[in-house]
Amino acid sequence: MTDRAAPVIGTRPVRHDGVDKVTGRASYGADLAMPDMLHGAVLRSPHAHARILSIDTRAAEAMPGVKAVITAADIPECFATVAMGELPMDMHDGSDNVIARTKVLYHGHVVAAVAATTVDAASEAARRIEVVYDKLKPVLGIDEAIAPDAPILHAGLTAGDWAGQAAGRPTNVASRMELKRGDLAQGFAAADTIVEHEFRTTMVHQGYIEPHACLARYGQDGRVSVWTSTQGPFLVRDQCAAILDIDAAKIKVTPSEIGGGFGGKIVVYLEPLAIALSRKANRPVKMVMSRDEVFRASGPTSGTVIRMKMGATRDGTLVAASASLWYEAGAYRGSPAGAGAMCCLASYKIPNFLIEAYDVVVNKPKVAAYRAPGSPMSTFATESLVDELARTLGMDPIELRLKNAVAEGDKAPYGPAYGPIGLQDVLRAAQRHPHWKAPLGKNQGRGVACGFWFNGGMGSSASVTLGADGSAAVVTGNPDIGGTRVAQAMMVAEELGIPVERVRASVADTDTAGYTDLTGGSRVCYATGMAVIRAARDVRDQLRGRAAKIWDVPIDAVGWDAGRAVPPNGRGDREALTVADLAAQLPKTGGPIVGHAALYAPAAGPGFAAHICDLEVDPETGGSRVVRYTAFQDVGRAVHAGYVEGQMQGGVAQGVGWALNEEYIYADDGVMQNAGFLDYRMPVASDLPMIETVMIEVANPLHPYGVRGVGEVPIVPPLAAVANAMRDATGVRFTELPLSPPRVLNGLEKSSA
Amino acid sequence: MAKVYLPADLSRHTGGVEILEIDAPRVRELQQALAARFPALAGEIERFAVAVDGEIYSDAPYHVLTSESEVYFIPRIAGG
Amino acid sequence: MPIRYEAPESVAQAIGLMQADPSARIIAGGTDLLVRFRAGQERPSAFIDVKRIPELVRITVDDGGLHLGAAASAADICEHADVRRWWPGLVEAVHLIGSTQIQGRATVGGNLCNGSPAADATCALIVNQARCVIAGPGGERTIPVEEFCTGPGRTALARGEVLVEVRMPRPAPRTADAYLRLIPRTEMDIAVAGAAVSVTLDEAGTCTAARVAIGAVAPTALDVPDAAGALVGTTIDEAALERAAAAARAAARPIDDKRGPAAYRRTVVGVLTRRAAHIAATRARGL
Amino acid sequence: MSRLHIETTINGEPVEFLCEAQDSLLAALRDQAGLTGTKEGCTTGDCGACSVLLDGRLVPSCLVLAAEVQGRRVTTIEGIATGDRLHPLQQRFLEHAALQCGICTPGFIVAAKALLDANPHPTEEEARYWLAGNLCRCTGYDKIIRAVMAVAND
Repeated sequence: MTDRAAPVIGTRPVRHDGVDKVTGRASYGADLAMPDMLHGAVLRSPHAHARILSIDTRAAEAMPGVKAVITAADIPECFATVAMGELPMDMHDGSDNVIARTKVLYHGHVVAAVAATTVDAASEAARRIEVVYDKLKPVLGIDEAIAPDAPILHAGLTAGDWAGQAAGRPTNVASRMELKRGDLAQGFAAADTIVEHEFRTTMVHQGYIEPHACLARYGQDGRVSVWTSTQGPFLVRDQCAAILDIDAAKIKVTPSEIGGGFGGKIVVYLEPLAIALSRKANRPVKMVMSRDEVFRASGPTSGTVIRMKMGATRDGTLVAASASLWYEAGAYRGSPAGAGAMCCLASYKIPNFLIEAYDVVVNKPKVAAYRAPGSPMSTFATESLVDELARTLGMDPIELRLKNAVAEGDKAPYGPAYGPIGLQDVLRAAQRHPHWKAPLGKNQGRGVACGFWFNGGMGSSASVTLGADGSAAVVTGNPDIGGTRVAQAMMVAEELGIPVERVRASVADTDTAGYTDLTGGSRVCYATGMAVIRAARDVRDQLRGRAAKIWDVPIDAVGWDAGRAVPPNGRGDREALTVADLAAQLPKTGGPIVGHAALYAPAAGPGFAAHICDLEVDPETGGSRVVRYTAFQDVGRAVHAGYVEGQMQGGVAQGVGWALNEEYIYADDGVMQNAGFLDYRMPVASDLPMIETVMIEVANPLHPYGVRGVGEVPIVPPLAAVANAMRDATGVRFTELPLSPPRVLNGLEKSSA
Repeated sequence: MAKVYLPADLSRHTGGVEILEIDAPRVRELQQALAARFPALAGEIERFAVAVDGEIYSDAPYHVLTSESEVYFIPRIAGG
Repeated sequence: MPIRYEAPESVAQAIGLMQADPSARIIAGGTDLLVRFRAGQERPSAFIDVKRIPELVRITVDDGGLHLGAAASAADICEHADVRRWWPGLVEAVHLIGSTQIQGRATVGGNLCNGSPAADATCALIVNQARCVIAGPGGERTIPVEEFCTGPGRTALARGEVLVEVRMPRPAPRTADAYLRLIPRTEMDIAVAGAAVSVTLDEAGTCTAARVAIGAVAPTALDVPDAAGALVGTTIDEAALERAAAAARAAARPIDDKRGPAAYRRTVVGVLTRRAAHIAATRARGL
Repeated sequence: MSRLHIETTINGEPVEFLCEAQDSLLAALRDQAGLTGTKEGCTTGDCGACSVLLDGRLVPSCLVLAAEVQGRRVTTIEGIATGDRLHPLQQRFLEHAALQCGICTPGFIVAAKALLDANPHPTEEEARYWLAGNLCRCTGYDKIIRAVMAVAND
């Protein structure tokens, strides 16, 4: 093997953690076990909205094998906030969501937890806990929540001074935000065509295949160890510290391999309970959610009601838009309505707009982040209306989008001007692609839609250790959900000029890794990647120092080229030294070399995508399926092309599921009717065609290689791409998701009546 | 003088002023100057992320500003 | 009391176990029973595993027709060359029971005993004149399959009785069947509506006998003689197909639930009946 | 409480374990036999993460009682490779980047092996329908199907 590797970035090496994953050896959240371990189970509320009058745990405590029972009384009331990504999270709500104190706010809300010697004993004990409730009427949707006589979820939540709400009155509308530009009335007055609809989407779930799972040990020295499947081990630490009022320095969180997250494994659910149970029982406690619990009581994303209006002049120039976005937050405030507002017009230059976004509490699980949180729903509205405008004006829908598409220097709806972005390149690539002009079969239709996501930055750390054999090990604190370790190893290989197989990448616990924000926001390859590159360059500079020592020249005289320290000009008597050469001499030249970097990456490098979807509809049953799909995206710079394509394909599949069949179905009493994979219908292999990907690379100037986030953008366009294809196939504009067969047939019947 | 842009949710506290110029060495001093001029912004403005010349930070009080800087206050967002 | 596991090796043993303990439940594939058990909806005192009883896992085709052991797996049924040859509609229906993994476990006997109105196999069994062979403390009895399920989750089995096998006569010449169902996805779902049709043609192509059964649109799978009657005496042309579809819609008594609204189910069961009849007729014409 | 004593063969090795009547094969594999490569995604037979072969037949181990495997042969993901030589499916999954989070991967590989054992040269459509009982939420199935088809076409 030569010590000099070819350029690594852009290639497709086998991931380093791959063999363990294809052979079943990789250890996920539920795969961990400890000697003397207990099993935890929780008692969940059978009501969607009720006051807790009393809890009697005596029967449960008396059962053989039961070692601890806890209720909210075992946990101090919490008034802290924790920085969750960019959003400070109110841990009073967070704590109450983990275990209800005075009121249950959704069916499945935790009321008590048990630790016992077996899973069955813990579950049986939980069933024997007696809770007396005062049942209240549940609020299950936006319309009910904002009705004048709506039951109120939180007595302390009072209305702000926005229109339609009497300030100071108890309300379910937690907040309102507004974005505006120009003069709306003037804008619409200038429009030749105006389209307007009300759009509705339902609550949907991330659908990660691995249920939440953790293992916690509260040591007699007060030190806490948590092993858990999470996107953010540091955030788990900080949330648990706040909820349990434990010094964060005493909590060590070790992330397991993670079986999917998509934003849903950031907030803690089980971890504080497992710690509290372990403290009480003085033994390690393992907790694993069932799939039913995951659906009922983790963090899906908002159902929405969106009223949007857009105007254009005859030549297709968008001149005005207004929108009012209503997002369900679930049981506690904090929906992604604001992000929905900022994203929905991000693709277009619109001189006049007004967007209002409302955050509404309802008796459903508290929403969590889900891949580009807030953007898919509001973009569904925008891209449906843009499609309508193209039809009304008789314009090609890509042409109309290109005419209005933002480019570098244009201002985003949330304020600042964009740097180099790829939306226009993406649209041109779509227009040129054979898919756009391919003939359609009977009952088939084609839809196109764009999508935007900010992409995150935030804090990251990395260290790179050089081995005496010239290999390298890189350590970060980001759980690897989709191939980030191999990407990090590639960056180190690229910087040091060694083969990627000679770099090991690992994810460390919170005591070992430098502070690193979550795996989310499409930030790992970008922000943590930047830290990895800097740490590798630190190693490289130290290696130059060692070469300088060997050659007895000043360090500045030592160059670096293609993985080798190069001697100063005119010193032909000295041979360039490879990484391996230098590594072999570490003990003689000053000892080990470790490179470090810690940084805060600004959020920038927004991602844009355009998707083309072909749908075939059975007009007699309303059934439909995607028959062809092509996703175009500005990916900045693809580090590992295979995993970038995979992000795009996965986002498309999730978005298609959201568009066609996924939905939370509630009965009037607030009980979810389809809390399982049988009736929560995520796409299966036979539902989808191959998903073609076209990567466009417009370098992000903030990253040394031009990387920009890629993971979230691809879930944004599919909702409208599918709905627009449905419109094309059937002639009917559907404004409510999902486009399940009954809804489609109903729409077809209505339109022909 | 840095050019400062306030979103609608902040300009509600400034009597409708959306764009203004402020001389401040860093983001923190700029926030202080804004709060001094519009007392209702105190406690509100810190809840916003800040974009300086297109780069968005959730919290960057010591970020240095130049006379050319464009500063936007924007709502914070969470990624999945 | 801990739950017991028993694996009888003869029908007599199974009957004895079931008679002795009315809270015991027979487990064949377990694909419904274990799901309900894990959800806390069912708490049997014992699992009586009948898959070690030879008669219950046997599949034989002879001159008398098909003997289908109640606990034979869907995968075994679908791989059986003679079953595939003679009863393509039954194979279609059985093949639709769950995923490939579920196919490795699920059984026709379980599909019947589970008593689901949406069971895929039931309609196909009805149109093939299947009969259920039931063994019990009082000996063996045989009933038409359409009498086996008496309501959602309820069957004609009495205490101590075990469903041993399903028998189907060989199809008459120029007879063919078909089964179709509507699900939102392409796989994995429970039928929103289903329809099975069997037709017999004479040499001129006129339908001399027919049977139509519809599923997921009533408390049990329904035999729809009116729909069959609409086909008999015709060449199964468009008009006959439309009449059969209308008869199926008229017979349906669907409910609204998470899997579909009643009105939708009624509409779709007509579509499925028409399409299944068309496929069955096409198959029969090719024989 | 007397537990059931089960003797079976897992990945070619004789194995004995104790279980309760209601324990699933999945639980026995993970908790008794220490074979955690078989994953739990739902326990209702709807996700395929717990796929194993029982006497060569693909089954969801969550819906098999542990007691049922007395005297039978169980193959899990840990038994797919031969010594340190990966099965072609495992190799192709790696080469095609057919896994992201990897939690569904063991189930897919076991199910795909059953497919190729039964039908060495499936069409893409046959592969998709055969694998419809294995949910993947990360990949959109594209690269998984490509990996399986690559082995089928080898």
